[in-house]
Amino acid sequence: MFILLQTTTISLSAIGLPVLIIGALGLIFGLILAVASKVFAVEIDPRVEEIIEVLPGANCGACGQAGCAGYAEQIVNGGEAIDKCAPGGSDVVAQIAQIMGMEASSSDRKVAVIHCSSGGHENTNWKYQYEGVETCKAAANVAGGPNSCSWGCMGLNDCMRACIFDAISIDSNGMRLIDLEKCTGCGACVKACPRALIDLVPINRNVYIKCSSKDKGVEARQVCGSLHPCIGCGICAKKCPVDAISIQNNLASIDYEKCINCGLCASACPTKSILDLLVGTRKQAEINPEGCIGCTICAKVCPVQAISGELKKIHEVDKAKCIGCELCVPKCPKKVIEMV
Amino acid sequence: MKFTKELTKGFVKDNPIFVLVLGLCPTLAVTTSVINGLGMGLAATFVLMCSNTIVSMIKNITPPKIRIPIYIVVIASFVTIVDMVMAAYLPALHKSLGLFIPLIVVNCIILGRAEAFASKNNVLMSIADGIGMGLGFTLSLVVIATVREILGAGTWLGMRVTPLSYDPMLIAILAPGAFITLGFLMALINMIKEKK
Amino acid sequence: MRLKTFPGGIHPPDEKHYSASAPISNFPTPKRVIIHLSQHIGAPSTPVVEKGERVQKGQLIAKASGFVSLNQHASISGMVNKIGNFLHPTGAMSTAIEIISDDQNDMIALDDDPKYLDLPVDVLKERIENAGICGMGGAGFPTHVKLSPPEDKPIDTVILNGVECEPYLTSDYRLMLRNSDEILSGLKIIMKVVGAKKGMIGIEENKPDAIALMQKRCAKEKDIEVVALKMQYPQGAEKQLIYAATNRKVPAGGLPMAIGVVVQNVGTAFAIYEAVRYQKPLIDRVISITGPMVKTPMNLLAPIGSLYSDLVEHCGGITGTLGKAISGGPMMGFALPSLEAGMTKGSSGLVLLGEEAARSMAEHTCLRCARCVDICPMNLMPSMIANSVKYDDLDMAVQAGLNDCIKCGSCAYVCPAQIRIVQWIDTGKIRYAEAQRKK
Amino acid sequence: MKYYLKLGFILLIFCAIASGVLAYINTLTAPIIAERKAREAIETRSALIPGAEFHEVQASDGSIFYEARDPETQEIMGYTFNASDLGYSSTVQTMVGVDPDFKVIAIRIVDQAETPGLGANCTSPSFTDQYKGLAIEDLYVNKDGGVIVPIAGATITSRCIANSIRKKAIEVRDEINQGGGE
Amino acid sequence: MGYLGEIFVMAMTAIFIQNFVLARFLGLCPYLGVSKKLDSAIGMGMAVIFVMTLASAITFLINKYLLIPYNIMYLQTIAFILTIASLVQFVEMVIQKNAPALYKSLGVFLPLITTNCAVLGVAILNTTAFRSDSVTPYNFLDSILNGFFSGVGFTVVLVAMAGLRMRMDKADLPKSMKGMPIALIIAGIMALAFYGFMGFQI
Amino acid sequence: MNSKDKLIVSPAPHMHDKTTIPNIMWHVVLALVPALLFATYYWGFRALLLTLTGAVTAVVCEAIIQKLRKVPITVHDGSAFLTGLLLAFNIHVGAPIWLPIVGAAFAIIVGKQVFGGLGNNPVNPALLGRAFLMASWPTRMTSGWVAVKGFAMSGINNLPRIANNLQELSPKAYDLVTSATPLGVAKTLRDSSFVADINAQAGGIDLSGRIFNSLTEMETLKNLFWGNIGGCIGEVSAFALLLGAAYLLYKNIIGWRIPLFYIGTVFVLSFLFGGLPGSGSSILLPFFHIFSGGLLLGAFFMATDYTTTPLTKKGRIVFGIGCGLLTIVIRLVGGYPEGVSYSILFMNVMTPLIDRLTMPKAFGRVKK
Repeated sequence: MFILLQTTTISLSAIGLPVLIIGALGLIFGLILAVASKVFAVEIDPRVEEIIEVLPGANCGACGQAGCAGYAEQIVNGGEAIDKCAPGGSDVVAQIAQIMGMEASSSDRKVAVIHCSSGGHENTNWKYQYEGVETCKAAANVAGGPNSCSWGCMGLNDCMRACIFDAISIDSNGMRLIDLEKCTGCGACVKACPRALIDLVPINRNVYIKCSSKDKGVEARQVCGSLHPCIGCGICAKKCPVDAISIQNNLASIDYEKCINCGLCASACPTKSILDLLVGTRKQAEINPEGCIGCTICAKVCPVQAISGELKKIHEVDKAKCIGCELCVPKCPKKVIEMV
Repeated sequence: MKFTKELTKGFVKDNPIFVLVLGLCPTLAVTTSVINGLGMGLAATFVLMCSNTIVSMIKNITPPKIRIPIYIVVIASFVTIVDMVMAAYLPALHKSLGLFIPLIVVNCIILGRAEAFASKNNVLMSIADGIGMGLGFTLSLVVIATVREILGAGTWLGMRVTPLSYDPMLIAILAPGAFITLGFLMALINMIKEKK
Repeated sequence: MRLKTFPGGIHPPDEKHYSASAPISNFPTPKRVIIHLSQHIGAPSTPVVEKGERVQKGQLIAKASGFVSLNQHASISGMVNKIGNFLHPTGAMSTAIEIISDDQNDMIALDDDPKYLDLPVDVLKERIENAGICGMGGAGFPTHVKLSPPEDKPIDTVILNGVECEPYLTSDYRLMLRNSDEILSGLKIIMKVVGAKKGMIGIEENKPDAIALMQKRCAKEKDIEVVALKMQYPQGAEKQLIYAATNRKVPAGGLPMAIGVVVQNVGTAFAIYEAVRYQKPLIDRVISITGPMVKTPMNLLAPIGSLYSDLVEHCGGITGTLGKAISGGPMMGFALPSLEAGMTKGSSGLVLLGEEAARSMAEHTCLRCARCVDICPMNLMPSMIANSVKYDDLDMAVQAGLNDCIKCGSCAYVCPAQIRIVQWIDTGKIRYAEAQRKK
Repeated sequence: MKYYLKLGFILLIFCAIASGVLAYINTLTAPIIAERKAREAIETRSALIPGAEFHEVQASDGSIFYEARDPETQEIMGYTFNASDLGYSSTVQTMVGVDPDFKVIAIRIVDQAETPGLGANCTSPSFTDQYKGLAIEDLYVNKDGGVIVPIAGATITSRCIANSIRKKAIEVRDEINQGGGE
Repeated sequence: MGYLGEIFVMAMTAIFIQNFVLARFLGLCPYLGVSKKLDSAIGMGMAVIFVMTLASAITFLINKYLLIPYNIMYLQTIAFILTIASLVQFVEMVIQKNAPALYKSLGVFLPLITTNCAVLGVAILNTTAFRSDSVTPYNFLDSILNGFFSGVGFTVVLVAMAGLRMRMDKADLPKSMKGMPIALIIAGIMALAFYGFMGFQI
Repeated sequence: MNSKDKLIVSPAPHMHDKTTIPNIMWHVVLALVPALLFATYYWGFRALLLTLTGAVTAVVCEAIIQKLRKVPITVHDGSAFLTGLLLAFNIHVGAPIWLPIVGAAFAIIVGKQVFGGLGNNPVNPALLGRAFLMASWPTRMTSGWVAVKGFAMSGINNLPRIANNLQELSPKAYDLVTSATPLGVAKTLRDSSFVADINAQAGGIDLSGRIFNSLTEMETLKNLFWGNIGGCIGEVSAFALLLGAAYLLYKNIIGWRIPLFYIGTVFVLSFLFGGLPGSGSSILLPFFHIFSGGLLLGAFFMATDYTTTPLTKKGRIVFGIGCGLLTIVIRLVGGYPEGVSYSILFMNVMTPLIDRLTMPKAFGRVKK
């Protein structure tokens, strides 16, 4: 380039003219656009405008929409996913999420839970040999569904097909299993299940009823293939220290507003129809003798009588009995109970 | 550290063709031979780097209403420079790339990067981004061109690499072959991703 | 002369030879009957008896719970044993009244009214309504509703459906041979009730003796014509029958009354005759117990609520391994999980198939051979509906005719890819209804 | 209004700077390009009729061809001209050298964008060399009764080249025979 | 061959023989991006026809009365793209304000077209194109027609593509083929099918 | 998962027609056997070899891909065999043996399996394979044709009818008649410079007109009908193809709409425009166009491919007319002598749109 500089003389007219012409073009178009944007202004949703600002503006069409403005419009009014912008990358997604207020805090995260322990496996009782479209929705419509329990899982995997995150799998017993890591709580499986066996539960609640049968106890036992039906006996409701369980139509249900994950119900259930994910991983209570004043409050709240000790004497936890429900911890006036 | 990250992301993670699927027109049109792909890629890299630099420099003085026209003008200038320089010094390549040199202007990658990256980052990062993305683009072009040239002409960079008995599969360097080759390459990448 | 018919349709083997030659015989009073509260389209009937109560044959045990509903009567005398869930001939569980016979077989008093045709229209209608009659071809639309067209839709033609296009079934055929006069009288009653000038009896060509007999009976009737129809499934579907007989098209989503036509099954006509002349409630019907697995296929006049298992027993039981029991015809009937189901007013037959015949092949991807499009009697695109439902594109399914399907099963019958088109369409209809509800 | 003027002026400034820079670069590259083009044309002509001196002749229809003269004797060694026609997918341009009897000395494909691997093979010597020594009447592909063997699988390209050269050669010959071109 | 014949040749060439998408590789981004739904494909196609016609007209004038007289052909790219971008933006604003219904079906696609290389491509090609006699350069009307027919060619393949892709939505594709790979392969197959029009001698 | 002692329950209908996919496919293969026998009779063992190579390659490729995809292997259904067979039928007998192998592999992999297999492919895989071969190895596909023993490629056998001493009169015309397929001859005769040339060679007599006329004479047509001409393996005998087609129509495996409207359109258009420019038309002209080239093979066996043709009745009529129109346009003004495969491919691509535009109105629905 520099060599060239020396060898060529610069002609003013060769440069001045193009500068003039293209500059004039620029001025004209600049003015037209500026004026037009005022004259032909149309009101749009401020969020749409914000997103347009965030989007790259390359109008490449990779999102499948008609340009960036079209995509912004679709995000706000058409329910389009926010991660379709290829040139923008993850930064843009995050910014759009902010504008749309779609950031959900992790503590509120919900995951799907299947309320059936059957799952169409070999042991399930069948009413007939089903031959037909292999989807639950279709099978449920043929003679009331192929499994003898009219509440339970038919095992034709509508939920798995509905899950775009591959979060549902089948375990060795033929049960449908939800991978809580992968589950985003989108609710697609909830909609897909024709028997309404799936619902969304806060991720930090780990005790679930694994049955949806509203049959009476005897019938439920007869028809259930997994032999873990809820028979509506009510033992769990009685055991629950926080009254989170209620029995309606021969079926227990847990109120997750109240549930404290103690797992008492699961261990008490005669048909093992309550699943406790924390079993074996719970910490146990320990009373620090230093601060214990022997008020007996902890012993009173303990649902399994694992704490013993006389009034005004130091109390002790029987490790063999403690189930780690943590009920005693908040009750201790001296805050000397710890979970270890 | 960040500089290297911006520089290398275009190779695999944010590869403009295989991952972002941008700028397909030149990708398919010029990859009939490796040399064309290389030339196109480098031309685009130059434009990308320069426009990113300038856009990043002027980011504070561009009024939002005419942002896009200004960026287009900047990009178009560099494209024209490439066009002229290439015509002067690389006439053969200039001829075979033909129409697609001026069309670099409308390559989504370039305006996209200017908007999405350069207008929000400092000059150094923007240069890194431009070079990285450009080289990623070039790399992809060379990969596609390699497949097409070997299959369709039996050569690589003009050198014969197949036995003489190989009757070149012409379709690979024709239009349908361009689409199908890229389709299969993308499917291959998807497959590798799934395996992971 | 070319026989009348409709566009589209299929030609499955008619398989009527099993029971076609068996005259109607009476089924002896069974030990127990199960009388379902929904034997019809509309609201289930409300029981008016209680557990442990004794009922007479013909006594009202459940009454209609609205206009579009039906009265149910005891079909045997005995004790109400249970009101609970029993297997319905559609295969699902449903509420029913179980009556255990006390072998008395006493019936409520009937009186003969030979001048029934001179009765005023509302008396006729009332008698029909009291008798609890619904369409006996299968769909089970309450007859009194069908015979009460709105004033602005005058009816000029009544068609009796003696087509019986479903393979295997012969109950209507045998009934026509046995009770042709009564059926004719039934037709006249219907014509009077709706004020129609013209009556027609549609019969498929594979029942030449029924056609001949009916023609003989109608020889003197100026207003009544026997129409011989081409053997083609689904000739007996209401819309197709109307088109074949009168060349009129029922508008989509509309009822035959919109074009001035009422269609009734021949069995219904017979029941109407009995109800009007003797005020006899509908407590029995003719049913074909047929198919390759039945030892002696028969056409039985059986009390409503008789268990399929008892009926099969009466026919000599099952030969070989039973694969599939179909309540109704094989094209539109329901396969049953067990034979312990009580027949309803719409049960025209029970077809028992062997294992071989019952098995079906696995579904393959649609080949787009367009056989289903070619034969669809409703001029829809069945494969497209099925595929759209499969991939959740309800809009497309509706465009391709989801809501116009009559579920005759012709498409699934011809599909070389064994696609269960009808089931997909059914699923689609359910989903569509769900989606509409959400809106 | 002021705001709009400001926008307009900003765009104006950008455009002006851009075009200024481009114009400058153009002043640098344009001569190189022009020179190269001219050199290439001369080279091609010289390659077709080696050792000749070329004089530009303007035909009566405004097109240009060149007379090749012996630098010593000023004897006419032949003529060169450009022929072009629509091929399969592009306009194929050929430069042709003929002797005074209008027998082809050599041809060179100057510009084409035919199908790679097929029509594009027209640049290969195995095709172009066939033209050497052919008289105008022979300038047909063999399917049309000439002697030129078309490129395998690209009859249309081959035919277009042969036909364009023949037509142009006849034009030039007529021009010269009529004593046109001064 | 009269001018009508010339127009016919131009139409056949632009639509079938040298189709913008399948033979010239122009406008691939919207071709692959906006062909997921039939309705948007049709809207996009109409918008492209409109803009290509308009752009052909304006750029022809700019080329003839500005660039050539002042011998600044090298500024073609910058002048054309500036013109096209401004033009499209202007038209979009006008339609959005004055014809909201039209905007919904057609206008929303306009911004996408600014960076559609087919538009700039046709503008540049028009300046170097010849009529079928291979000597007469395109005049004003030729350019407009060529822009129009090129747009039609784009629309034809775009809409056909949308139809095929809608079928592919309801097919059991191998997982790795879903999305872009299958779209590209369909595009390749379409290009192959269009080979039947190659070498037309009209 | 179902216990075997329970009754079978499935949704209605409980009866099924006996036609299955394998059934259909093998019937089509059977219907192609006469054509294969004719080809073997005319060209010998090599025709059989090429055909079977194509078919077997297709089957093997399908099996391998299905194995890799871990889906059930369905090669027994005959669809892959049929694809391979049809592909080989579109290759001439002088082609190298690897041509049908590569073509069949491409047809099965790109034409069919990437879309998920039978029923999902957008275009006819055999035709796609052929188009691929044409684009990849045009010279192999278009040169080295073999004539039927003792017959001219063009089917014009009584040369003196044209001119007693054709070989001396115009060697070029002689070459043309003896070495080009009938459609090739017809195409070349549309080239005005060629026509002027041979007519000049022959001293001003209308040689081109004579050659063209002899194409549509009864004797040539007879040769076309029985297959005494050059051509691709499967195109050889109109008679054999009609035999197969009649069988398929009788068996109700193919519909009548597409073939009828395809051939009908070709008939009408070739009658109107098929003659040489400036000369009149003849009723034999349509027969020439119908019996020559791949039209019958295409119309009955490829344009009727279920998967790639419209579902609707009206759509199939549109499809047939479109194919016919394009075929004639390509034959008369296109770049190839034969246009059957490209026209069917093109219409395949348009099929979803045709389906969309010709959706039937349901029985009893009134037109809006």
